[in-house]
Amino acid sequence: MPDLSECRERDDVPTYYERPLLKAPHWEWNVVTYLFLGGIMGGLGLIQLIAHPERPQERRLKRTVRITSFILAAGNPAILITHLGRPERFLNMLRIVKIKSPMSLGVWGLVLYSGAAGANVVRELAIDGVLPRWMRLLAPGFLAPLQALLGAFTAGYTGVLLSATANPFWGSGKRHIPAASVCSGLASASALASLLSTFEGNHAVVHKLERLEMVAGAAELLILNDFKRAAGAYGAPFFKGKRGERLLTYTVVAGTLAPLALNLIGQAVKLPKPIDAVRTTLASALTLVGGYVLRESLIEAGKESARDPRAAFRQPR
Amino acid sequence: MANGFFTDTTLCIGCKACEVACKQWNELPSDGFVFTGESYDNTSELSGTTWRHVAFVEQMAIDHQGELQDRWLMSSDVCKHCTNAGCHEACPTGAIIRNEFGAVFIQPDVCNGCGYCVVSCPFGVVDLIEKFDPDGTHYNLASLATSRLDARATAVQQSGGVAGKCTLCYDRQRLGFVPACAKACPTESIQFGDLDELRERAHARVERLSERGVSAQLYGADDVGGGIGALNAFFLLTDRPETYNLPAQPVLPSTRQPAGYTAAAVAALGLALAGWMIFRNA
Amino acid sequence: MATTTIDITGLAGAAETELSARVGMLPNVASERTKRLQGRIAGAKPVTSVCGYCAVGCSTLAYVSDDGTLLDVEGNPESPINGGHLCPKGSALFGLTVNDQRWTTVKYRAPYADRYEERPLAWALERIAQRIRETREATFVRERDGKRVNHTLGISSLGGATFGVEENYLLGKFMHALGVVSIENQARI
Amino acid sequence: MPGLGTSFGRGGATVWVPDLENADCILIEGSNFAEAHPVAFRFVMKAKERGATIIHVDPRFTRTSALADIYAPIRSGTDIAFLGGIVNYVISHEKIFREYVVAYTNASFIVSDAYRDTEDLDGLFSGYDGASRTYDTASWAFERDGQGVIATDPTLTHPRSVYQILKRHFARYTPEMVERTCGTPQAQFLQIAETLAHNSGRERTTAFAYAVGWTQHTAGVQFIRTAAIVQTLLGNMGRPGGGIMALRGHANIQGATDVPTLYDLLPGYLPMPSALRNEQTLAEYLKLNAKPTGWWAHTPKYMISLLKAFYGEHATPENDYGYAYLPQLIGDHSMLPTTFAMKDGVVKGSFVIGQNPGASGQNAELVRSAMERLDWLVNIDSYDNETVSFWRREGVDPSTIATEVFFLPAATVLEKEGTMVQTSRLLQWHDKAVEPAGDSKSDAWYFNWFMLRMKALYANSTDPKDLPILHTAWNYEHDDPHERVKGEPSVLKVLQEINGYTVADGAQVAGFSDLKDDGSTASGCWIYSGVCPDKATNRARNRDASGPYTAPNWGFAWPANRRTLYNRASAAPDGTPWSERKKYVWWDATRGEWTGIDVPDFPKTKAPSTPANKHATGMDFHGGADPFIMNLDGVAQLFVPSGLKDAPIPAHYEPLQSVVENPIYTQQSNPVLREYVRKDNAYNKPVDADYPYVLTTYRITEMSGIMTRYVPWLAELQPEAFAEIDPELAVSKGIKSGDYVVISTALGEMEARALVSGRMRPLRVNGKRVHQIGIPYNYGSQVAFARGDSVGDLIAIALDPNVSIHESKTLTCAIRKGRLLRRRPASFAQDEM
Repeated sequence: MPDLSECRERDDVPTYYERPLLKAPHWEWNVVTYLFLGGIMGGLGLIQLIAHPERPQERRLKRTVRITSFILAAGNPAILITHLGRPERFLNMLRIVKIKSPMSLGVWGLVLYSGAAGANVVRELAIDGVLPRWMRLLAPGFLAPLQALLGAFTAGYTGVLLSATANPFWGSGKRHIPAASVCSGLASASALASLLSTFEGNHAVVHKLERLEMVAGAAELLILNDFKRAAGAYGAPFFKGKRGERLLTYTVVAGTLAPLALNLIGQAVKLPKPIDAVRTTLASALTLVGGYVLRESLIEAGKESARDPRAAFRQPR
Repeated sequence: MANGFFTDTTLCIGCKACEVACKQWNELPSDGFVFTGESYDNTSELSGTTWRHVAFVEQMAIDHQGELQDRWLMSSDVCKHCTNAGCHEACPTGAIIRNEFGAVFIQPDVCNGCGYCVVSCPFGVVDLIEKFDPDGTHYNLASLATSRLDARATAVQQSGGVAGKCTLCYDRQRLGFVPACAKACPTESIQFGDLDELRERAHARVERLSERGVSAQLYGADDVGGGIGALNAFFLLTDRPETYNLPAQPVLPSTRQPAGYTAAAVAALGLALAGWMIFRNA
Repeated sequence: MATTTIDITGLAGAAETELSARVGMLPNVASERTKRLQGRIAGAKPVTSVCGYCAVGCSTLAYVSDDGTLLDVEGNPESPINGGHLCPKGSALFGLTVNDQRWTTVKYRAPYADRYEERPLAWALERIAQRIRETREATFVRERDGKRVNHTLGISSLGGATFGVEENYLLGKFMHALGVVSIENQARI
Repeated sequence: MPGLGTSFGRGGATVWVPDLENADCILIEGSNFAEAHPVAFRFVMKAKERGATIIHVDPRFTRTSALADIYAPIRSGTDIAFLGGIVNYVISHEKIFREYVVAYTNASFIVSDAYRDTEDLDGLFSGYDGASRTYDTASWAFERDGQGVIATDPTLTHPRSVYQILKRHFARYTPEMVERTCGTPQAQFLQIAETLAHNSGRERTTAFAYAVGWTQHTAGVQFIRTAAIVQTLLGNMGRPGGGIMALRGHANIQGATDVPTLYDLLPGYLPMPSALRNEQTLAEYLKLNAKPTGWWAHTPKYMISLLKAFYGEHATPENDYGYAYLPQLIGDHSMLPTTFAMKDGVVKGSFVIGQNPGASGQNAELVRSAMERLDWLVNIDSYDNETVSFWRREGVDPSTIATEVFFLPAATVLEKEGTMVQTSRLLQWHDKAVEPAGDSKSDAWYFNWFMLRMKALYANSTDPKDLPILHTAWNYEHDDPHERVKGEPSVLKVLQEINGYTVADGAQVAGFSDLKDDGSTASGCWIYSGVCPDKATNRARNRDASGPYTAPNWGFAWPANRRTLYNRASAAPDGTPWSERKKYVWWDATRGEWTGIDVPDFPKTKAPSTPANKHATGMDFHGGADPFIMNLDGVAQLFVPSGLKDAPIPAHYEPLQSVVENPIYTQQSNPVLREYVRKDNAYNKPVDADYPYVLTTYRITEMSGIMTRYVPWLAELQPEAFAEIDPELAVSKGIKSGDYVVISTALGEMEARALVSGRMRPLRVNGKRVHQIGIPYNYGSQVAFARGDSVGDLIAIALDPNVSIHESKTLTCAIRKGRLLRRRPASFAQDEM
């Protein structure tokens, strides 16, 4: 008798010809970018609030951050629109407010965030005299904490958007992905702010931003580490294989540990200004790359996870 | 009133009339011509343009002495029209609604193709209908007298780039007609009707089969767990759900939202405090 | 009943403008198209036909619009044979008739040609008639071995099981009039 | 047709499809019921739900098997051995329905003492002439007394009684022999035999269903004969939930046999006049074909009425009603011999209408290459196909092909009205839904146009050979001016002519009993008479399904709207139902007539007690308890003394191309099968080591042929030709599901995708492991959405001697992994002009 083992079909967990149960996300670079920028916007929202209004350098930071956050908030929908199957129907998102839909809330969060950020920018410009001074009144004081609140939501929702799906990998990170998204968002935002401040020559705030970045980065690492443990087999597409290595290289080592080290050096040693600027630039760029790769890895791992019928048969609670 | 499907796989003869009747009524294109070598199944899965799919599962002993344990299972899959539907909850435009017949319906004129419902379906049902490619062979809508279909602008053609799935023949139900698949099904493996009645019938059927020595189970007639509740399209199976490419433990995605928002909030709060201390400490 | 509350206010249209209908856990707002939605066969005339694929003889209903366009073909629920059901082929009857792959004009291939040409129907029919006559004249045999046969073996006809009884009758009568005996269809059983 | 026809009197399926629901057991063999007739299969499922046992015997485990209670594998082509085993079982275990058998069959008839059985002659019957490979059937006759009355023995003990002959003949068909021949495990065979016997008798009935899995063999007619014997012995014929369901293929295959486009038949199963017999005059024709006893005594009425319908006023008593206008046959003019004639240059012009022999023909390459010799080809169809485009197939040079080719676009069923006859002999009218697309016309339109044009072309001729054209009655002008202006003939008028009318006043006749043999009536097909009993009524268009499940007001079933044939047999000889449970048609003594839920298949007022008059003619010869009115003796024929060319009772022969030697007799294959030994029709050797696997062919649910391959919804379901292979064979050849494989016979090769499946099972036959390969017969090389080679290219033509049906269900083949480079078979490549 010839060997028939390869003809045997019955396995412990039957699958349907190893075909996927779930449909993979149709999400490419544009959604990755959207989520990445969403995180940054969130972080910037926090920074614009906590920067001290009385200290001139921090005032300046506040102004830069507000303008940047508004530009991002205004531009991000455009990126989302490039992803839509029927882009001309973007406004249909504003037809309803669906509390159960992270996507709906997220878009509304983005819209309101743009509004708050916009108002805060108007205020900045009015203070600067670019706009009539009375226009300050368009942005009452509570808009700053509001932008921060909306920012926190925006950063967090990009995580919930993934984790509250049927995707087994994403679902396995129902706490970790949102938390990591917030951390990564703030780290990236701090990095961006450091970068901008360096370019502006506003060096005084850079160390504070770097400290914030270190805290956020460290938190992100801790969360990812715990995520790996908690996700178990569901996490394989993210933590294992080529994608795991990529995550380790770009997000963990290059994107978090390296900036952490560079920032520590910056905190501990007083470097000459040009060299310090290079250090800051490098650390910030690495953090931003790490943040982007994190989002990209999440999306790509989600696609792979969707293709695994066994993971989809028993979806994480 | 809520209507639904009871698909009794013990009556299915695998003819795929449901697939064709569905495509005919809904004017859906073919999904391409691919020989899979996987039993008699060459359409493989539900898609944005295949709203009924018959699975074929061969369970044959290797060295045949013609024993009766040999089985060839066939089962027509479809959108479950869940009590709590992941896609319905996820849809940010309100394109997905629960209609007056209890079905989950995608309004193609509202959908903007964001694809969030696709990842929110625990059963892998919804998918995006890709844009019509006149040069490609992927969709052969062209072979269905395009000009006439163009003139009438059917749901599918206007909907390039939107999500597609079973409508439970909403447009037929409005006329008092049963869905195309249930109507075509020669052996009444697909039964359509009032859900209470169907569930009663299904439970009775399981008992009758058990008297005949056939062990059968219902899938989705009652709460499937995970927050989804009962399915408005449920199934009678004679093997474990995975055999038919159905999840044994589906979970409603939105049940993960509280944990997610909480975790995000805690993280945000923690970092905000840290930031506050960094910036506000002189 | 274990289903969620079905919000049909949107469908009724009354509350559509209200903000409250658009904001909530699961707002359920029907579009204008959805409100108007109904099957394309609404008001169309069903014509009773029979499936042309196999010999089970399923009765079908072909829905036709006022302008004579075929809209849909489905099983006739009144039939004692199919009770409204159809197999996949029967369910595809629409696609057999309405199909841009279908040839609905005369195709003519001249001797030694490597392609078909479009020719008017009238031309083709007349040309065929002349060829039938030529062949019949050339091959008609009145007697063979002292017996009257009155036939031609130079012409043959094949087919019958895919078209109607009356058409078979006409074909048989026509062929017998010509003296054709090589008449066959799929029904060798 | 002759399988059922010689047994029971008519070739049609005896069963009304919905009546299958009433069966207690259904044996499906030679049919893939669920796949080929899914909608009719719903009645099988209903029977199953009511507790019936469903049995499927087939070489492949199919979707039918999946739904059956019992599936038994069988080696393709060995059904006579299997059913013969059942015959042996029911006789040797005394399971026959004795009362039924004694009263309603010829079991008690005594056969001539000149008869010798296969038991005596090792696989041959008496009368065999080896030189001409024919039987002289004289010795198969019944023994008669001095007055010509058949000798009988109602005790069934006379050694030469049909019953005892059957018993001896089938004695060697033991369960061991069945297993050895068919590969069916004995235990399963016995389980089936017991189930059939248990579900037959007074209280219970078993139905059989078959299709072309039984017919397309060199002994195809005898397959059905064996089934007829089983069903007759078990007493299941003519009864509700019983009978033999012949599942026809094409939509109007029954109609195209009743109103035939078949060379050897005239409408209503009247034979076509043949110069091979002495049928030069009408008198000679009627002498040969009108039977002295039974219903066929009416032949003169039907024939003369047909001639009146054909030639109208030109049919007169003086000219034999135009009988001489009918051409005469000089041989077998069926499709396959005609294809050889075409290849040999005899046929010059050809019509091919709604059929695609270029792909679905046997030896399809022969068909395509034969068409190269035609002067002209007319194809009426709706799609491009392998037949019309034969001149541009791969491997040929069009510039060498002189054939003038015309494609005329055909209307589809939705684009015209008319009648089709389904598998239970039910005439159903379809209305016209839409206008034909483009230039498409109905087939009737074309035939009408050509006939009228011929009449015009020959209008001035005085040549006697042209009189048939000029004298053929042809007046089908449409009453609807919209259709008339388009040249559409009235098919209703055609149906009315088929029904028949009184010549004098043109009034419709009410039924075939009104037809006369004096030229005063005309009828185009007597068996349909009654479908249009008056000008205002078209019973084919009846659409009222109310009433009993026999639905008498839905369509019109020939003959005389009977749903179940031979239903007189549903009552005991005394006219009372065999049982209350199986009550169907019975004698109502108070009203003095037969009654029930169907139209009785019996003279309505002939009492059960009416004695047979063995010296009378016509129907008076039969008694009131002789249910098979079409047969000479009024009973079912277990033994067929005349009318069949190969055997009075079936014997198992191997297919012409087999993988084993005949385990039952020394005689390997049907001694009188028809072979065509020529280079372009190469056979494998009878048992050929180079072609070690059984090849069987079939069709699948999702595909028919041209009618489905262009429909994307169907093409995506089964997009490519495939070959089903068992895992053991696949592993030994290194083949995986989805691989390309090449299957070959001595005739040709084809490429297909492998579908490796445990549903295909190796069998142990006569001590040998036998693998079977299955290939669907749905594909062709023409570019369409569904594509692939035609298995027709592997099948050399070999025919059954009775009906010229081809053997395409059992062949032998070889298989290898890989693709086909050269598409044109060697046997043809060297054969070019």
